[in-house]
Amino acid sequence: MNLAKVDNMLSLDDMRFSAPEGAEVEIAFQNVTKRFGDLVAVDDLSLDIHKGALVALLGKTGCGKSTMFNMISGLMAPTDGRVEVMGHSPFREFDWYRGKMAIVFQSDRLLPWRSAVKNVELGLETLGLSAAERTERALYWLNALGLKGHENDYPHALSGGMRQRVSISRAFATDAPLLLCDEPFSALDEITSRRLRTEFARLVRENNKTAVFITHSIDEAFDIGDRIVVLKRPAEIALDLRMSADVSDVDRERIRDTIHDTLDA
Amino acid sequence: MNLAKVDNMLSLDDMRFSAPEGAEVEIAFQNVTKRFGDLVAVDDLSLDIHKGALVALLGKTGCGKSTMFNMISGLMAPTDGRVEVMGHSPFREFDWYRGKMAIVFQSDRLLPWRSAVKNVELGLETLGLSAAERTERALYWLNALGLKGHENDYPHALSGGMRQRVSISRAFATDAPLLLCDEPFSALDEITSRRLRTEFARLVRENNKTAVFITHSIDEAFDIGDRIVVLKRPAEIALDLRMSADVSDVDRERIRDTIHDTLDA
Amino acid sequence: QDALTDVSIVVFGPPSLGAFLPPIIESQNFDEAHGLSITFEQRTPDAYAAQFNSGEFKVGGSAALLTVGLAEARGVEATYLFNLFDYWGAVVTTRDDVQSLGDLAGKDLAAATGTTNYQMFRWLAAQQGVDLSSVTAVNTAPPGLVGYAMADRAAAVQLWEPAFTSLSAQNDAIRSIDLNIKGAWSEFAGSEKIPYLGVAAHRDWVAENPEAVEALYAAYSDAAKFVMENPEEAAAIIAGDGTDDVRKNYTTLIKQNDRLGLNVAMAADMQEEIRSVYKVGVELDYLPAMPTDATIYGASGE
Amino acid sequence: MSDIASDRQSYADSVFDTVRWAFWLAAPFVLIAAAWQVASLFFPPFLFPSLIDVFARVWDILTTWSQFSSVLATAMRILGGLAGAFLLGAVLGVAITNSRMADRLLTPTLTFFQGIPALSWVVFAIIWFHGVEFRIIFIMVMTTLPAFTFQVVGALRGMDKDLLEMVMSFRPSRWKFFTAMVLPAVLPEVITAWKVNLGNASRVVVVAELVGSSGGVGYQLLQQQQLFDMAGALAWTLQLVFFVLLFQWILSQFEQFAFRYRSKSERS
Amino acid sequence: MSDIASDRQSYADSVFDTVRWAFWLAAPFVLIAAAWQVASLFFPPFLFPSLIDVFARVWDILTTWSQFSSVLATAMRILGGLAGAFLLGAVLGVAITNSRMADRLLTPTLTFFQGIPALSWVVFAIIWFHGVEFRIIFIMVMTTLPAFTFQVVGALRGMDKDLLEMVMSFRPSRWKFFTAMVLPAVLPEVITAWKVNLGNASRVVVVAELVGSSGGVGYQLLQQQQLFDMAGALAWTLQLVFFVLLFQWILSQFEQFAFRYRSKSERS
Ligand SMILES: Nc1ncnc2c1ncn2[C@@H]1O[C@H](COP(=O)(O)OP(=O)(O)OP(=O)(O)O)[C@@H](O)[C@H]1O
Ligand SMILES: Nc1ncnc2c1ncn2[C@@H]1O[C@H](COP(=O)(O)OP(=O)(O)OP(=O)(O)O)[C@@H](O)[C@H]1O
Ligand SMILES: [Mg+2]
Ligand SMILES: [Mg+2]
Repeated sequence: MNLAKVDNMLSLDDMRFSAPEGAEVEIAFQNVTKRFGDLVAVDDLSLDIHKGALVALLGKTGCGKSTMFNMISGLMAPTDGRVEVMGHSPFREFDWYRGKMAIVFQSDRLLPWRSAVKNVELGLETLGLSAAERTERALYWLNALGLKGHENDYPHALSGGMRQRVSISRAFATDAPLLLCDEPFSALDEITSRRLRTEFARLVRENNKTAVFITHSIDEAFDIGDRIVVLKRPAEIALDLRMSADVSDVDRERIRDTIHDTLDA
Repeated sequence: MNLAKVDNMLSLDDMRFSAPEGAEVEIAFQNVTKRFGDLVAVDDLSLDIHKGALVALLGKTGCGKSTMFNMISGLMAPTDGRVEVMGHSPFREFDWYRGKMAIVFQSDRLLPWRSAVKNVELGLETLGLSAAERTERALYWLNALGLKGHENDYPHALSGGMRQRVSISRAFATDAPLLLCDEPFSALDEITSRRLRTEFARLVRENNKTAVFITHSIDEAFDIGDRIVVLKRPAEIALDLRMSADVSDVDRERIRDTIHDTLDA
Repeated sequence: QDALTDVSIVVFGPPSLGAFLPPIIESQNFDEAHGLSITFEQRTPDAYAAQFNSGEFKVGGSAALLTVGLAEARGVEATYLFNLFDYWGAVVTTRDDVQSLGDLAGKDLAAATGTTNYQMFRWLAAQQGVDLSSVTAVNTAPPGLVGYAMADRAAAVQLWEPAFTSLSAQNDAIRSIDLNIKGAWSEFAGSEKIPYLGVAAHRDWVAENPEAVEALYAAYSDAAKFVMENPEEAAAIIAGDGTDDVRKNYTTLIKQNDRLGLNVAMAADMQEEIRSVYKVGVELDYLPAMPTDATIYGASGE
Repeated sequence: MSDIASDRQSYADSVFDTVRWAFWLAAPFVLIAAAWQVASLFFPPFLFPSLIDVFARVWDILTTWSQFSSVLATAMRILGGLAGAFLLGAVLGVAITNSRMADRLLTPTLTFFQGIPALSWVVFAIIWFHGVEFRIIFIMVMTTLPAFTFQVVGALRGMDKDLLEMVMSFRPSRWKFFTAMVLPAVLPEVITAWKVNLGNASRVVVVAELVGSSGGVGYQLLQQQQLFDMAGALAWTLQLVFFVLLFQWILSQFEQFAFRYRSKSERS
Repeated sequence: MSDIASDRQSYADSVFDTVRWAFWLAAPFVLIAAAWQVASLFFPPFLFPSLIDVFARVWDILTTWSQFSSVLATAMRILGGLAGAFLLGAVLGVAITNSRMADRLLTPTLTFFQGIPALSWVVFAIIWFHGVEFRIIFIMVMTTLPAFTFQVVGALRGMDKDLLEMVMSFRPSRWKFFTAMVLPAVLPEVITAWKVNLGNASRVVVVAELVGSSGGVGYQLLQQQQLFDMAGALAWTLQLVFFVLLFQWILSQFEQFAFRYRSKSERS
């Protein structure tokens, strides 16, 4: 087991994540299993995510990350076990979460019949804002994501990266306390992606939001995550590490190798 | 101009791409402009790509990379100038290219009504292969891309990365001499992505194919490209570098910084 | 033996009166007896009109006299060969406050207002001094008429045979209002006979087949005689696949010839009556002009 | 100089554009009329009356209020019936897609209704209801309801599940969900449904008016046919045709506006 | 022991399932029949004949070959007309979406046709053609053609352009493009079109059969109605209903098979 190997390394052991004192649990997986027919996508997973955390979720393709998101967001029910978010059941108390969570989906999922700005306004329309306020906020976010001049374009006229940024704007504009982002920066060039991920981290920390983001880039996870959860297939926790600015470069390299080995297993 | 800055650096100047002796031109852009209404997506672009080359296309999001692919593949006509592929016009002589090029699109574009294996067979169906041969080749590629066990799944039951791999299989299975790949490995974890990109490079080189791939990862471009074209917005060439295994690590770092600066401009 | 002359005749489908004699002729072979081989083609009124007027069928066995006159005005050169049935129509009601036509003023009357039967009724009403403009005529296709009467959805319903017989057989409450048909007609035309429905043919066909007209007439006369002499048997033949009720109704109807009005006679023998009917048509503005004598087969002229 | 020339040029262009537009607008109808005239050479005039006669009758209808009101009455019946059937069909369609029980009860029932000919509905309407207009609307609704419902069900079942879940994730109210997601997603098929049902309704109204109206195109049409007045029958038929053309034109204008978001492929 | 018990259990389960299935299958029809019986309490028997009478007549029709052949003839006419209209409509629909000129000529022409009532087509069919069956098919095709065409056009215009270009990029032959892309993409709307047009066709056939067939459900129905034989009229109406139910059932089975690829959202 990789975990055993990790245990033998001193610095890694130190870095193993443990819940901070008195931290409030925002998302709780309790022995969650999700099956699609015969296929087990998530297997007896238990995981707590605390309020104010910025958690990076790493894992091999097809290991069940998006499925976890679907359960957190209440779009899917677990086959077994319990998922609790903010002390409620996302699937059963679906409407309770209005305005409380926002999701950046893996594919952009823009409504083809709405222009960029109208797509961003979608989330705001459920929050009872005035039309003027909605447009203002939508334009602010589009602008912040570098889409000035494309506000009134329909999705089919936008490039892949532009579409992804519209979908990020759509989620961020709602100002929800819980953010779920499924590879939000994957279709962006390195410059844009780095800029946005830094802003994302700042946004989350300054507003004391909770955020979980799925990524395939270990760098990205290091850059902004304060906790890194690495999943095996089917979704089960392989590594669960705390990250902070004081981790030395050498340690980072070692961790990187460990993550690599874990994923490669 | 960044290009001027590059000129001042000796090793970079050496690395500027120049056409190999007697190389056959596979793709030629001659003063190509593409407008969408008022928006100029590609601006007076001239670029030759030689037979057997493995070219990485880098550029900021929305700079016109996918638009270039659309013109190479004959799905769009240039507004001005000429695009020639293998000496023919892809837009006007559309059918001439049957079996001669294969495309991995930026989004997976799987047919929802076909299972994974049937999606891969799509390209083969235009080539007049027998049903048995088609299935065999499709299964071979799905297997090579790690999708064993999911051959008969419909796209909606596949994860994002699995869908992307099906779409890669679909293109590769046709064994076309020209490959166009628009961020083919973006939705894959690092391990899988690295493994596939190496195999991709081997496939192209061993079979003397020509390949152009768009990527947002400078590492990926370094790893497998033997030529790196960096684009400004609107698509115009900012850097055009030859790459090879003999480039030292120090040089690589310097190039990386240059590319960064160019993109950041 | 002489070869039989082929004639194809378009007729209304059952249960209309035009469908009465054809099955008798077929089953009793009255056509072959007179050197003819007749094929009857059944059509609904719309299809009948289109197919006869367009000349697809040269002979029509459900020709309302007024429509032959009207067709001439539209450019169809046809002629009324002989009569089969005299006019009969009825206004029925179940309401106590409707005892005469005059009581209908301010009420509604369901009718198939496009038919010649309704046109004749309009004239009869006028003879009684009833002003139909004070009556709301609700136009309804024939199948709807019985529905109106059965479900009591109109103050009165104007209809004719054989719908009347089957209606009265199913609903006891139905009463018929006196129209004084015979009286009014005698006064106007000096005869009790109101030629109404018969056999018509295109004139070019008649000119080529004069002897076939005689044979046709003979066949129809035989059929009429057979019907009057064997009501039960005839009813069974006419009803075909129909239920027992239908057969019973037909028997009743045949035995009551004042309602059925079976009266086979050559057009030439009732010229005056025919012209009287035409006159009524013109009076009612149904006919744009008085039809010529060419529409009356064998007319001698006045 | 050159400015004036280009002005002239653009003026000539716009005149030319207008002429071309008018040409294409008129072309199909000119073709139909021409076909009619050719046919009239081979058939007697009482079958193919001259178009001049027909248009004289059309003019007559359009300018005589008592006749034109028949046209309006029929148009209102068609629209009323369609609107009723559409609203009811939308509700039933939503019920069928959302509830398995509704599906199992309503779908066979509607299919049952679908098989009943208009003439049978006419008889039922006479027996069951009073009031001419109500009967007509009833017949119109019963005959177009299954079509609308099935179209709505088809459209709802074909909605993109990914987009649907995305919208759901914002926890919209039912109304918001409907206007933001369902309506735009099913709109293309709903417009097609209107286009298709418009034709059927204009066909059924002719039969429905037989239940006893003393006005309306169907009534007039039957009357003219029974009088063998081909020119009149055609003139009344054309009234229905005009109405359908007008309404389809409105629908297609709406379509152009509503579907402007659709991308066009440069190929084909 | 426990094995046997569980066997029994599963046997009981499957019996229970079958019963439930049958219950749901029968439920809507039982409801309609019940509604009829309730109505018959309020209306005289000649308006609402007892269902026993009606079923006796139905039995009679189904077991008498001369009558049952009428049913078959009508069914064949409906299917023939639909198939003809569908094939022609598909061709016209493709032409309209691919050629601007076809669009401008055909769309108004079809709309024109849409406004012409079935009764007028009957007259035209009689004037223009000989041959009873050909006329009937002509009327059926003319009345359902615009609907099919508009549905096909709507479906073609709604095709996903990204998928379309992806398939195009492989340079398929026209036939391959059609079977791999166009057909599956438009299939949902085409099936809806069949469902909708089935009802309309079964309605039009009743009118079309008046051009002069002496068999067929329409002919029989009219006859029963004119005799005011309510039980008979209902029994013949039910023949059409049975046919429509049967064909819709086949369509829905096909639908289940063809659309098995569709994902279901766990929400709603
Ligand atoms: N709706 C579904 N029906 C059936 N199987 C599904 C469904 N959704 C996901 N799966 C399966 O569950 C597994 C996990 O899928 P999931 O989308 O959660 O992966 P992922 O970790 O997000 O992968 P990626 O990084 O490639 O997006 C996969 O094997 C996939 O085939
Ligand atoms: N069909 C279209 N209609 C109008 N504008 C378009 C269309 N396609 C692309 N564009 C515009 O052209 C520009 C270039 O788009 P393109 O998709 O080529 O970018 P890209 O380089 O592929 O970007 P990315 O890395 O984000 O995918 C963008 O500004 C986009 O808005
Ligand atoms: Mg995923
Ligand atoms: Mg792109």
